Amino acid sequence: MIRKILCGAGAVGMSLAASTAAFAQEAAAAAAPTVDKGDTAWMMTSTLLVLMMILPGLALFYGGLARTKNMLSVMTQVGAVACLAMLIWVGWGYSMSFGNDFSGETIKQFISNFDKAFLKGVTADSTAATFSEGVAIPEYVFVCFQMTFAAITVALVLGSVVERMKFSAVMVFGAIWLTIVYFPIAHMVWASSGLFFAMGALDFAGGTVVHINAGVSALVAALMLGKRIGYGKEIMAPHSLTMTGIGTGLLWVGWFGFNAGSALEANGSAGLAMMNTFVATAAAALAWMLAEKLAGHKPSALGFCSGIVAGLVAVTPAAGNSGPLGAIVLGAVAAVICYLAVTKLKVKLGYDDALDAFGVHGIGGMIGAIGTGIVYSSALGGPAGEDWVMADQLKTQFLAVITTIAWAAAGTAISITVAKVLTGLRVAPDAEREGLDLAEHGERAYNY
Amino acid sequence: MIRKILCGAGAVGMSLAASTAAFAQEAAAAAAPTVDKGDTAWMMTSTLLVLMMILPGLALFYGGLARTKNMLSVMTQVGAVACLAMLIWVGWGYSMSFGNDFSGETIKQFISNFDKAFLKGVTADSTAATFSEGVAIPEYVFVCFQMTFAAITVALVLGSVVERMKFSAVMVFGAIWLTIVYFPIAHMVWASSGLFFAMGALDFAGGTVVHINAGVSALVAALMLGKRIGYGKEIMAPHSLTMTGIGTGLLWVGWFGFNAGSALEANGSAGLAMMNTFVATAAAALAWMLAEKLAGHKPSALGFCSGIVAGLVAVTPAAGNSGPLGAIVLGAVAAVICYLAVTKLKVKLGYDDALDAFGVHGIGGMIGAIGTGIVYSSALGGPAGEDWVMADQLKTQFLAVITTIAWAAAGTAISITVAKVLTGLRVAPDAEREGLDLAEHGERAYNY
Amino acid sequence: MIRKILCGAGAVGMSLAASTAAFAQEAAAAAAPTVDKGDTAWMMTSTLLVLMMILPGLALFYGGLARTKNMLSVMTQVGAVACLAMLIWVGWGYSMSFGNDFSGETIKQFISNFDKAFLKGVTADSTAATFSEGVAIPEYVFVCFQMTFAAITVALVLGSVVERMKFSAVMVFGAIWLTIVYFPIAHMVWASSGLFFAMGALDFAGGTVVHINAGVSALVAALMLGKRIGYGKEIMAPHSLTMTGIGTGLLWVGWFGFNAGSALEANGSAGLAMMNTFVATAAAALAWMLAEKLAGHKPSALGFCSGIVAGLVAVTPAAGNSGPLGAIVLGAVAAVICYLAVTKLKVKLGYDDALDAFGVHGIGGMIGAIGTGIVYSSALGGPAGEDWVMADQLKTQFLAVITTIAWAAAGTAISITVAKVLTGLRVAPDAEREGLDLAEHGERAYNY
Amino acid sequence: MKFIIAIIKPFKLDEVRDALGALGVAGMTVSEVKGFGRQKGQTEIYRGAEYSTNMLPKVKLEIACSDALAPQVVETIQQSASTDAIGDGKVFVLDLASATRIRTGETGDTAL
Amino acid sequence: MKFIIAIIKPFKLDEVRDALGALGVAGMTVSEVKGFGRQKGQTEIYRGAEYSTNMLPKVKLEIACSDALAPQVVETIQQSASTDAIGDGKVFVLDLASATRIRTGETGDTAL
Amino acid sequence: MKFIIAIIKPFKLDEVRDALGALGVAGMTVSEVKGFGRQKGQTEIYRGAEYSTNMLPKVKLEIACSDALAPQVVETIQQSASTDAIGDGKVFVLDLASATRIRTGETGDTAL
Ligand SMILES: Nc1ncnc2c1ncn2[C@@H]1O[C@H](COP(=O)(O)OP(=O)(O)O)[C@@H](O)[C@H]1O
Ligand SMILES: Nc1ncnc2c1ncn2[C@@H]1O[C@H](COP(=O)(O)OP(=O)(O)O)[C@@H](O)[C@H]1O
Ligand SMILES: Nc1ncnc2c1ncn2[C@@H]1O[C@H](COP(=O)(O)OP(=O)(O)O)[C@@H](O)[C@H]1O
Repeated sequence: MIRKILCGAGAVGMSLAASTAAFAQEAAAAAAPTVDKGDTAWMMTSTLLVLMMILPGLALFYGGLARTKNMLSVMTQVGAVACLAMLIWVGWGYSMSFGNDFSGETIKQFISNFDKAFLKGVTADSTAATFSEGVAIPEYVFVCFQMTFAAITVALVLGSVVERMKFSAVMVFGAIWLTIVYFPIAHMVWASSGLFFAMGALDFAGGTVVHINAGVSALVAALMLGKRIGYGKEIMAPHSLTMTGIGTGLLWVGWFGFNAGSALEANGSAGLAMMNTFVATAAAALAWMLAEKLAGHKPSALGFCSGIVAGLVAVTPAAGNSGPLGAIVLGAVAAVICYLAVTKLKVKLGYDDALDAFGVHGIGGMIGAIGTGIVYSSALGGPAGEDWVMADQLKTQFLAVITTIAWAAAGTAISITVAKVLTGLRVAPDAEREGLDLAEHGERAYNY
Repeated sequence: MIRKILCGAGAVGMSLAASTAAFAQEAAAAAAPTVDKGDTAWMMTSTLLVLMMILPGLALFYGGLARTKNMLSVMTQVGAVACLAMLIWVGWGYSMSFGNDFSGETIKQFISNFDKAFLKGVTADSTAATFSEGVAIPEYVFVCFQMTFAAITVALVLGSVVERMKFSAVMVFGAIWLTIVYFPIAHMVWASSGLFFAMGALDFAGGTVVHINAGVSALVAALMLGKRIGYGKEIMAPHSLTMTGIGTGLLWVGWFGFNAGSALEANGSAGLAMMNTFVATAAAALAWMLAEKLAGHKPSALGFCSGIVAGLVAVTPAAGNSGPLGAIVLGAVAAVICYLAVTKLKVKLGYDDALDAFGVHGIGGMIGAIGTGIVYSSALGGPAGEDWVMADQLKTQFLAVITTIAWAAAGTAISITVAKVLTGLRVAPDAEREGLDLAEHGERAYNY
Repeated sequence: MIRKILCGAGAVGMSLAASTAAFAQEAAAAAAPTVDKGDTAWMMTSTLLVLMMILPGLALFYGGLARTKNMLSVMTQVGAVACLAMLIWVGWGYSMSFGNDFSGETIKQFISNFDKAFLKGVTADSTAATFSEGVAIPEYVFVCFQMTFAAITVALVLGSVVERMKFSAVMVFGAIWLTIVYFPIAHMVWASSGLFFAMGALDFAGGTVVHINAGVSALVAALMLGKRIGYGKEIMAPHSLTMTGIGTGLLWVGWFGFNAGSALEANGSAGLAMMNTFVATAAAALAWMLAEKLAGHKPSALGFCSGIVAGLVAVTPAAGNSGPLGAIVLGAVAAVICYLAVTKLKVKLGYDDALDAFGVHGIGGMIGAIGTGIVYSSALGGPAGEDWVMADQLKTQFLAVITTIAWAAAGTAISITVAKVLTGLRVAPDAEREGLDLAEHGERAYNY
Repeated sequence: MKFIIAIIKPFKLDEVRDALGALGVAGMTVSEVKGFGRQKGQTEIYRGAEYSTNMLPKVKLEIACSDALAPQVVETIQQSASTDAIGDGKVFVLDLASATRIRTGETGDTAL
Repeated sequence: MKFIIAIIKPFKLDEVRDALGALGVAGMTVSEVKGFGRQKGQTEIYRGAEYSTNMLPKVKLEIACSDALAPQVVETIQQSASTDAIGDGKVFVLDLASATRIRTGETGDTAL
Repeated sequence: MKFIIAIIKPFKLDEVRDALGALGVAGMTVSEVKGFGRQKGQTEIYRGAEYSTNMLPKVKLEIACSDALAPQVVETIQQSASTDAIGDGKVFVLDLASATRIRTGETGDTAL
């Protein structure tokens, strides 16, 4: 279930029509793929589900984990960077990710060209192909759907750097990071000319593009930014797990836009992705709580929430690439490993990933990407064919993961450095102590 | 608008094909029902709406009504038992409720067999029938849709026992209760071989299965568990009606997945169910506030919220079985009676149904089930045919209600007893006083 | 993309069939327009999105901006007036707005007749036309969709009068205002016999009907009600910007029901409206924060939220009438002007528009309505044809705006006056000081 | 020195603070409290459960001042906080043995 | 007059207030505080970060009363607030130099 | 005995508590308050409405201790809470007439 390159069918039709009559006929056929309104309805719904994941979803999930004095800062950073991503997406992001191929053989594996910058040529009538021959959706809908992916990914990165990074630095970082990290990786994974696509890497809904990418970038950013003042000494308990709980619920609901939406059609494949997104997540939530219990602690509400997210992350690349039982196992395994990452690894390595963007999205994403290469097997109920070889697939998955990690790390280092030069990156210690709400935004979240 | 038995058309086709050629042809036709993407889109949307009712909807609605010290406990119990229900649904629930018939004439009225345990035979291509001849939806979508019903129903039961029941007891109770109470009743109501279905009981979206069932079980559980320490003496005011308000809004929005989704298609019947779900609820909200006013009190925000839920509960069995004016009356009547149940009956009988799961879901569900037998009448704008006899229908409705009550009460008594033996059921008094958040989960909901 | 008059196709067929045989055949064809389930699915989803804008969306957005002691009052007023609107809509609102024409030439420009009162003649099989020849949706779905518009508009008005207006006054005001202000203006804009419709005014999703209307009414109501006690002296900071933030997110998500739903189909036009609703909003959010920065202040979280809403308001009439770049500019301009209205104009004129219903919806709506006459131009990427003349369009837009302002102002003056006579309008000073939660509803929002 | 504790109605806080500021009181410490006294509270009802706690939201001021200033402080609070309605609150005066400014270590009247 | 400060367990508040009411104590001021003492708190863990602050929620009562009533008030609190478990709290008595009722300006015992 | 009231900056709480613990102070009661003094607060702006309340979040400590320990307690607080910046707060000392442990009924120094 690998995504094909998608393009405005109108434009394609036209350019082809110019060559030969025979071709022209074929092109005419190709130029008029069926647009099913059921697909369109589902893809618009999915797009909104992903928006709801960002606002209010992620803003609450992250905001609730922060301290009271930084609540608004977290919500505003998440929201504003998402807005910025939307504008940039329209500006050059869509073109760089899903535009037309560069003529250079190498470069076209990494980005597409700028012909579609500012959505040039996209109209209410142009369409984007789906995975089924001759079935398309309105291109605007596809642009919107993919736009929300870009927006949430950059917002996810912020999880590790909140409570100390300047608002202006966030905006500068976001603009650069999207351009040099997100758009290329989205192209590599989802465009037919893209590097990973050509390799045959499996990634149903963006485990690599979104989660490994965001998680690794978050880790690098956190390391470059340094720890929060008082980290490890003061109490930094979540100021409202109620908000985190609401956020968790909205993330789960919204994630179906992500996963079942990535089928691009309202069909049985979307149904399978939905099924898996339910059970992997349910298994992960309970598995995390069980892990806490086995570690001698109480099964916690935050553990429940963390498990939900870990399961969602892990099942993202596998959503349409697994059977339900495979998904359950994948979710449970991811939850346990993320639990260890967050409670043991982080403590040992001593970095301050404030809201565990790396521990959950990074680690969970890797488990998911590798795991997809396993649960894809028909022996485990996955949709792989007879002649599929797990070892080969795993090699491919592994390669895609490694490349993503390297690319994200390098790109983040650059983006953070530029943000530091331009803005100073981190707020003054007094501002950090007082809280970014007052210091950066001049407001308090609560005036009870 | 009674639901037919639903099954993977592929499987049906195959078994039939074995008998005769003539049959085989028919079967081939039957084996390829149309799957409309519009239906699929709507059913996936409906499924997510029901998920949103659970998390964050019900978790907030219930959580807001609890005291601060139990907020996380309520949210986690709701969430975790829903996750458990999802896994069990995939394991044996779907098969027991909507699987193939047992060969025994009696038993097949109560449950179906275990052929589909662990979703055996369900694929991205198998389908489930709808109410329209030859129209189907992907089976995975149907499995998911029904799964959310099971998940929310068991979560609803918890409303009466929060603030004192152990987390482990909740999980044990949930697993047993689903198996011996929910799956059989779902089968009885919705499978064509089911007891109530055969009787011709009307239940559009699960008034019996979900609300009477959950409400009665909640009452029995509350009685077996005993009152909260300090009940009737200490102030137990809702800790955040704001959260309850958010929950109410999400429940209303999500309930359309329940009610309009139960049409199984995106058609005029769904439109009617939507219409009724709007107006019955609006009428109920205002009626509850009016009842407060008439009783000499102030019309309250919690009254508004309670009215919303009472109206939604009452209109559930009637959603596609009534005209809008009938629905308005039904909603208003249910609100007033639930108001009396919650403010007078509960006080008189002295049980501690903490969040009024019985008073609203149980009582409201009964009004709805009986009322559906009235508003169905074409004289009142309902869709009944000419030769429909109200008295007969009412007898059927009544029988279904009584049977459900008895079954739910007995099953709950068993489930709670087992949970007591295995876990002790109730937290220690000190833990109850300190709050289940700290005592059971080691966290606080708020650290302002 | 102007909305045509919509009516039960069955009824149309019948009346036409009476005239001639030739006509009868045509009518028969017209009487059976295609109902696409994809459209139905999308329109049901859109309807729910608008409901979610009201509850919990607007209730939280407004409630968070109020003081703690009035939180429940705000939520309850918003919710209860919306419920009232739903019942009135079914009673006479739908008929007055979208019923059959009066025979009088003048009156039919302002309202339609009462034939469809209490939804007479509407069935699960009747349909409502869309913009595409021969394409229809179930009439119940159209009734529901439009119902949510009426419900949110009257709730929006309350933004200026909260924290001091009696609950009973709100209900009386709501009933009258809907009848004499909202239904006529909805008819004028959206019915083919309506005044503005005939003029050719552009209003894709209700900028005039909803936002100018609500904003101007809010201003008049605030002036008639007078300022809150302590206004300008005491601290009246928002009690929970977190709630306002959640509300903002839900408003944005829900607004796509408004805007993309107003295409009435799941097609490319809906996709365009979606695109514009994303980017205009994103641009507005950042523009408002930038305006704060340029004015020498800190870019604020409330500024972000206000920008979101201002952008949504402005893009409402333009959603399907603009290209994405035009929408970006429109959103940004609206945000800056609303910023000035809220921070400078309000202070200068000295009225107490508590939650800035006029400053954001009124002003933003006007910018949007006029701006739509500009961005419609194909030169700016809009969908206007060759022979379209901007000056003419602007004149039309201007006229529609002026008429709406006058009508809304006069109707509000009448409605508030009646409410004053019947209920006293404003709570007693002591009640205002204590907070309307306790005084009017007998509850507290929070009992931590 | 004296340590003055005043319980007042919340909406009177700004007025009292302004009046004390005019008197030259440089600092004070404010907290939210619940008061229990003659004033009756609103009855709250939640689904039939009635609570009339008589616990009303009040604001507590704590002001350290010199002996000389104390009588004026008390009087100023009494006048500016009064609404002539039940529940206006109380002013309590305690003796203050010593006062220290943390920043400088100064003690006595100059620390205030 | 005396100014009595009592720190008690939150769930004992109603009992103590009733007992004091029976004694004729007409008013008091209540606030939520955190107590630090011998009683150990629950450990809270959030994703591996452990906090055992030993800061426990308590309720503080402030009661002004006549010298005569003071001993009984102290005893009543001590008895009604006791659970015989660690962390039950303390009662402190300070001398009160003066008391004024804001509404009327009355001072002394009649102001209480 | 003495009753010591200290107003400090919130982020200094842990440090002060540790220092007092080292001194042998077994218990204290902590509350969140708002302080009004020389230190200026951030201006808050909400849609053009500007508030600069000068009310800053502070933490109040209440510590009962023996007369002997009191000077050390004051000094320890003064030193550990100081940041040398305006707004560091105050330490007030009042005489404490009596102290009772609720659990046991013990009074005097042993009750602390
Ligand atoms: N004896 C007391 N000790 C401490 N605080 C008191 C006492 N009596 C009253 N208060 C405080 O003063 C407030 C006002 O008292 P109340 O009796 O209601 O009215 P009034 O001050 O007009 O007599 C109470 O809410 C309480 O906070
Ligand atoms: N020296 C003190 N000064 C002020 N408050 C104290 C002091 N010691 C204890 N407290 C308060 O009394 C509460 C109970 O004290 P603790 O030592 O836990 O138990 P017990 O009162 O049974 O000895 C503490 O939580 C704190 O609020
Ligand atoms: N006279 C006073 N009475 C009671 N509390 C005071 C008084 N003066 C100051 N405070 C408290 O001490 C805090 C710090 O005082 P401030 O004047 O800002 O700085 P500093 O302590 O450095 O002189 C204030 O916020 C307030 O809580």
